Amino acid sequence: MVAREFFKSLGVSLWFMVLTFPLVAVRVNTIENTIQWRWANLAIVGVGAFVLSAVWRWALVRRETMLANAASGAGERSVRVWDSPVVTRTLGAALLVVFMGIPWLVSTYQTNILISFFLYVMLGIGLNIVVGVAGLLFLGYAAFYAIGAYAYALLNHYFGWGFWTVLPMGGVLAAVAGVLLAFPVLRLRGDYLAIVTLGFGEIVRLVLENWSDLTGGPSGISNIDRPGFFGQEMTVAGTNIYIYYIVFVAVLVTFVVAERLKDSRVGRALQALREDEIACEAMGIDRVGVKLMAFGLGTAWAGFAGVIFAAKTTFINPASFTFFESAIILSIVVLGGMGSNWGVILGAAFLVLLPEYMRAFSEYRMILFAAAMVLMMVFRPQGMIPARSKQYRIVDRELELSGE
Amino acid sequence: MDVQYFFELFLSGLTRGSIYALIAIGYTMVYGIIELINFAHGEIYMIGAFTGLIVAGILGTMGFPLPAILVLAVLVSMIYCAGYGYTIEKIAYKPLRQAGRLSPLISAIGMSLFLQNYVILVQTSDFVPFPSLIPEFAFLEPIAHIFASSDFLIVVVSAVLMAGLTLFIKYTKMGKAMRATAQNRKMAMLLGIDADRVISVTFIIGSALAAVGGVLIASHVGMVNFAIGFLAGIKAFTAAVLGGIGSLPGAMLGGLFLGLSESFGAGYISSDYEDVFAFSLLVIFLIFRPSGIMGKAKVEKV
Amino acid sequence: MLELKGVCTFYGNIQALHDVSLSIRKGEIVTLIGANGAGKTTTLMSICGATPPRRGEVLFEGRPIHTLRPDRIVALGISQVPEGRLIFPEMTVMENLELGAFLRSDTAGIAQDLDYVFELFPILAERRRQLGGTLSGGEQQMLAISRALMARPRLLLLDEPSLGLAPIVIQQIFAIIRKVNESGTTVFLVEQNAHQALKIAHRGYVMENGRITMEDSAHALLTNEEVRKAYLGI
Amino acid sequence: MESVLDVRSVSMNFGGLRALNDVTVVVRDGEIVSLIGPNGAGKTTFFNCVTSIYKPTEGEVYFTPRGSAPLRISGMKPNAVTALGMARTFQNIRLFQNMSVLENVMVARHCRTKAGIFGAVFRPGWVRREEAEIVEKSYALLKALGLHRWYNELAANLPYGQQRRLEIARALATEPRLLLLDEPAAGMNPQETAALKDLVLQIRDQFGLTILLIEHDMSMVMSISERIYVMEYGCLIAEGTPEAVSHDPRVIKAYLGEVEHA
Amino acid sequence: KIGVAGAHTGDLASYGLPTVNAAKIVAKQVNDKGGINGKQIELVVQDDQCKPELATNVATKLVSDGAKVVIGHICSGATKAALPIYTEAKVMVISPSATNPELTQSGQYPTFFRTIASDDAQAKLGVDFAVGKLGAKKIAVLHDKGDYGKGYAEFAKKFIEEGGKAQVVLFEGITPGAVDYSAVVQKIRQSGADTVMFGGYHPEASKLVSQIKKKRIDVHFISDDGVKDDTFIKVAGKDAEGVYASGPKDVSGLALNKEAIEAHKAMFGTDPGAFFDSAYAAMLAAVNAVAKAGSTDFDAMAKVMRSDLVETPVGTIKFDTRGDAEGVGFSMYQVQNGKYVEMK
Ligand SMILES: Nc1ncnc2c1ncn2[C@@H]1O[C@H](COP(=O)(O)OP(=O)(O)OP(=O)(O)O)[C@@H](O)[C@H]1O
Ligand SMILES: Nc1ncnc2c1ncn2[C@@H]1O[C@H](COP(=O)(O)OP(=O)(O)OP(=O)(O)O)[C@@H](O)[C@H]1O
Ligand SMILES: [Mg+2]
Ligand SMILES: [Mg+2]
Repeated sequence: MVAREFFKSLGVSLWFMVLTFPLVAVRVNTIENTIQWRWANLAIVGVGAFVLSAVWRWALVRRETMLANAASGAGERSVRVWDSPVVTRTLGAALLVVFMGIPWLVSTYQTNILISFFLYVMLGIGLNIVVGVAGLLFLGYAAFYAIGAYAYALLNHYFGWGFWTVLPMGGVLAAVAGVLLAFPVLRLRGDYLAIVTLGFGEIVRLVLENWSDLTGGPSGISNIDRPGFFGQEMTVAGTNIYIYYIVFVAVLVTFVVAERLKDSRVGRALQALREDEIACEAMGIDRVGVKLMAFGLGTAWAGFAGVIFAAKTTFINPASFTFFESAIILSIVVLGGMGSNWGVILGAAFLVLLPEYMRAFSEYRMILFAAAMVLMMVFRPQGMIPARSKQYRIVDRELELSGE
Repeated sequence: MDVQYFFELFLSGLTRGSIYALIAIGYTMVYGIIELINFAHGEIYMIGAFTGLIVAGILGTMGFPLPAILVLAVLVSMIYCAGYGYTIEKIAYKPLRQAGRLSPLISAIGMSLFLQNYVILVQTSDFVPFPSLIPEFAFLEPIAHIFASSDFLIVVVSAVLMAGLTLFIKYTKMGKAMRATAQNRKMAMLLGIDADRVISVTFIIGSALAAVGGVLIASHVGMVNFAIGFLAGIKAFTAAVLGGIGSLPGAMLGGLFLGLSESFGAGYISSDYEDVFAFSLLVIFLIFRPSGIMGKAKVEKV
Repeated sequence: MLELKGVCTFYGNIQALHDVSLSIRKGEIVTLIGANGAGKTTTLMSICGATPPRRGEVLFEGRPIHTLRPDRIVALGISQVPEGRLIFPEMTVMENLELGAFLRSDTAGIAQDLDYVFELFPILAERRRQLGGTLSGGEQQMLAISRALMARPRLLLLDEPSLGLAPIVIQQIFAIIRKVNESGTTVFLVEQNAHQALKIAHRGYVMENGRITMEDSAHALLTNEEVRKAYLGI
Repeated sequence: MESVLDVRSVSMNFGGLRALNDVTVVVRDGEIVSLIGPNGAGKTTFFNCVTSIYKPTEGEVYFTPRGSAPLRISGMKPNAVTALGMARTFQNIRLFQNMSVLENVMVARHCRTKAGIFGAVFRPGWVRREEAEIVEKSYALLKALGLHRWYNELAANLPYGQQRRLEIARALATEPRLLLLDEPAAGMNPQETAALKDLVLQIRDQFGLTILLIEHDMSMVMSISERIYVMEYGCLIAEGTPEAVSHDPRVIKAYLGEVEHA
Repeated sequence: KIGVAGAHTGDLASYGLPTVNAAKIVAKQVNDKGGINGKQIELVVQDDQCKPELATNVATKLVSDGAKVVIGHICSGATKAALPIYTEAKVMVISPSATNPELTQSGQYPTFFRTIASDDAQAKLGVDFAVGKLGAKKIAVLHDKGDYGKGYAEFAKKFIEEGGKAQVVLFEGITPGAVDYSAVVQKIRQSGADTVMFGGYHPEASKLVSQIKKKRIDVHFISDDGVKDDTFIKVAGKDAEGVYASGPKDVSGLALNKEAIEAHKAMFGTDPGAFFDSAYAAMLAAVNAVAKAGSTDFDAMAKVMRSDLVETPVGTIKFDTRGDAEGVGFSMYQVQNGKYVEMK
């Protein structure tokens, strides 16, 4: 048994050494026509692949048994701590207290990272409404983030409008854009929808980049006003903390709204749409209306987040709204567990905080991050906290009496 | 209208379109079989270019003649890319066969990021000059200023490969197994087709074609970089969707269509909005024909 | 020839088969009847490995096959006409048939079998260039049976071959099944059309909610009061 | 008696295939009418045309909502038709698999309730009352169909027969006047079928329904229906009482078969 | 305390790291001599990856860490994002590489200085050279749609039009990373241009140049500092011959410059990279300002910066009221036999 595993790993290790040989062991300089051989690297790959393949197979086997266990019903209950409102409430309260206090305890730099984290939580929750709840695959979400950010930047730049004026407008604008996009794509399904939204995202970014007269093109817009606080002047660190609270409250609002929405008439219609469009219509739900609503509800948050983002960095350019950004937001949703807002928080922590704190690995940072993304999906395809349908409590005397 | 200018634009669109088509085929094949948008495909193309570079470098110092280097570089990089494609499928997609639609998609995005950073780590993040491996064809001399030998080679090689692939898919046993698996995986299994193997072969072929594209294009433009896969990948993917994702002839048509329209868009309007054309075209096209040029609309039986 | 011992099969965490045991002897036609959703299809899929049983054993000619992959199982000589026919819609009739013989490489034998199925179903010979998806339901069913025969199976699994067919075509199909059996192929027939099935079968099993509830000779089942009431609608 | 459903010369083409050919059907208030015919005759397609999931190629469909004059519904959106008071079940079960049993029924209350986005977010009193009422009514329906002990389970985890019942519960939650059932007894054993028959009769009386039924189980069809329509290849080939239909030679030839009902 | 900010990881790290090295060298030299006004220099190095959103993080971090002078940032975009924070905190910022004209010309950032000339100077040089020396009549102006390249192109266009001696026959952006540029190249031919001016970096420039050569179009190719990079010559190979690019004046003859490079070699064992000279200069200017002002009070330092001539590896410089260095400028270079040669 052990011997077989050993040879398997050996095989894998050899395979990887052969596979990665040219790129890892050789570096050529075509100008001077010199070749640099780096055998040591190959050895690293060999040893690494050997160890990893053993771990990999062990983990896969474990995953299978876990799935089987879950399937046969064992351990179902115990893992489900998230179902208990007591747990989520205490946890929520604890988090609330911690996050309220944090900016006074840590450096401005840390606060800044948390602000980014919160922005991604907002984006994640917003996208979750479209992707996780309503089941519409959406690859151009960053476009709406950009719309919010540019709305504030432009209105501020040209008309001097303040943060608080534009904040609601940013959300509304993004939602309107979302609905407008939704109209033509109503007929598209699944992956075609994904592509069109991807295309839309790129179009928005490219227009921002090329329409220099209005948007400043690639140089972006600088000197955007920070949010005002009753006309009070504030230090940079002060504003930072102030923005921290703004975005924190925004996240709370987003979270509460999204949670409430999920358990409402509208939310159920969205979920039904995800499950089966035809049955959904037959049950009296207006498919078109609900789809438009899903787009609008989902994109509005990106608009809000965009306004806050612009106010925080005071400088924006199109490079912040690439496809990669959309992909990361989508990953937050899927990694966290589709449809689950607690999942989004964990997903954002994973995808935003992890790379920040992985700076110590410097050049290995991104590759580890990418590997982690793949591994997460392979070993936990359903996400960290998969969504669960709401559990209702109904007091039914007869049922209790019948001995169930 | 200036006919020559039109013709020039047409030819440059043709080159570009052939490139897109070559890469798009990999997307479309994989999609056809496992309904996965393989975001890592563009990176395979990039790795193909790098492998070609290394092979060319080694052979160059050994004094091989140019055409031999070109052929060997293409072949070796095809083999290696096939290996990468195969391995990626085994690691990142196969364990997710049973999972929903989105998990493999995220895994693919992760893989794409991984491969980019892998190349940065083991090679470089800089632009690297790629030796010009494509010989000058004497017979093209009169029109070399509008259609150089590298253009010619790209168009011809793409056409030959695509024709070959079409025949392969249509007439060989493996080709039929691939089509069968694409149309109905369960039934294919019931006929004794090893679906896992067919999927592997699909990745291998798609990746090998991307490698050809990688080496030829790197030689055409004279440089490689870890990031070249991304944009090429997105464009090829757009081409695949335009053509009707899952359809091989669709991918080719989509590629050419995209290449030509970008070329004419840039030539007659402005290259500032080149990509905007490409994507707007995609959006508008799909709105009116929701399943692409060759794709068939699926009516759901209730 | 084929034996199932205590097979339990799950879809996710739903158990579709509970301790199913049955056996098929060489040269027989055995039928499995049962209501919609009873688990008949699941039984067939468990035999050929598409939904491998979580517990229990499947033995083919004494050899355990429940751990094998479907393509290995098919290679042993078990082929199937699946529920819903599953014709490859964008391939011609010829290509569909050729795929039936996917695992074989004896060109001569394949040609011979091709002639054989064209003889059984002359209509298919006429339509060999037509795309599978454009055939009528009856033709598709014939194609599915032919495709399965092209593998030259020793055991043929049929899942509701009469589904969706006009009565006249049904008669034809059952005649062919008998013919195939007479030429030496063992047949395991899953049917809702219990009456017809029991008429041509040697033995039969009745399945309810994933459990085998009855087993007897076909004739006995046909006259069994309970079966008559429940499955023959009399 | 008032006609509830009036289908006039409806035809439906799929590409070259004529799945429905000039079908005229009338269903009157309080009736249970069955539609039978061989596989692929076009029965399900007929349902789809009536519920506006497909738009008929030719012909018109009229429906009479409670307390109103007949309305032309062909061309309307399916959800509007449902809102007028027509509900259906599906032959291939189409439950919302990843939602709980209770939620499946709650979804169907959609067209009878009003809370919008603002209601969802701010939850004013009337919305909370509405939610409570949705839960209560949905639970009552589950109870009526004997599904209440699974109310928090995922719909996908229900056994096959219960899923069919859930489809019915879900359809009832839309408060229909006319209920269309597509092979509700499929997958049920004879006892279950008998129970289902009683259930259908009971809900008809309890909710004052008119019922149009597609079913292959003749024991059910013959004993429950007041009238039967028979289809073959998209055409109506017979219409009448169970008695008459079961002796119609065309029907025997096309559908019932000689042997079983000889 | 002196902050050092710029891209130290990511794909632009090669532009940012030399600055860190320069700062370290100068800091060591000064500290070895006993520091400034008796105080030791302490470097605070922060990475912004050239991303605006990170640059603001870095700036807040530096300000809160008490840096009074910042050497950086490297990229114009990041600099722009960070400057408001420094302005408010009255921190002096000296960038060795941010060339965006707006940074000094808009007057919005009084605390900003730089030891490199701004883009418009380059564009002006390019246009004068094209029109004056090469006698260009029809100029195609291209850019890579990036901040830097587009800025250069727009200034070039402006100067050409103001000059009135030549006309802009084509003004277009190309997409970085696109598989091929032949459509644009055909367009150049179609426009009948005799000169191409390109704003952007060397990867696109080499693609363009080689495609222009391949399509046998005979034009002069003039570009900017982003192209005046040896990698360009390596990548474009033969096709690079004859290409003009502007870059900082050749200062390799200056004694101080040699000294700085020697110091780098001694400390790090390699040749210094991009912007090393100007970073070194920035650091010297900063040290001088602090020393002469006798404090880190911004106004005092600024006064010194604007009045005092400092010997640096890029020449003897002082700063004008807007923050641009006087005495720093560009020259035109041409690729000849695989090397950039300064055109006198
Ligand atoms: N893919 C699946 N996922 C979950 N449950 C399934 C799946 N396929 C079948 N089932 C369930 O397993 C049970 C047995 O189904 P099976 O298809 O074997 O029945 P059957 O006897 O073949 O019915 P039919 O007469 O409709 O063909 C049913 O309850 C069905 O709902
Ligand atoms: N969306 C569609 N596209 C093309 N053909 C269709 C479509 N829906 C149904 N058909 C065809 O229309 C015909 C009638 O189908 P329908 O489902 O109405 O039959 P049915 O009477 O309900 O049969 P069953 O008893 O098997 O349910 C069939 O030939 C079917 O293939
Ligand atoms: Mg079945
Ligand atoms: Mg039907």
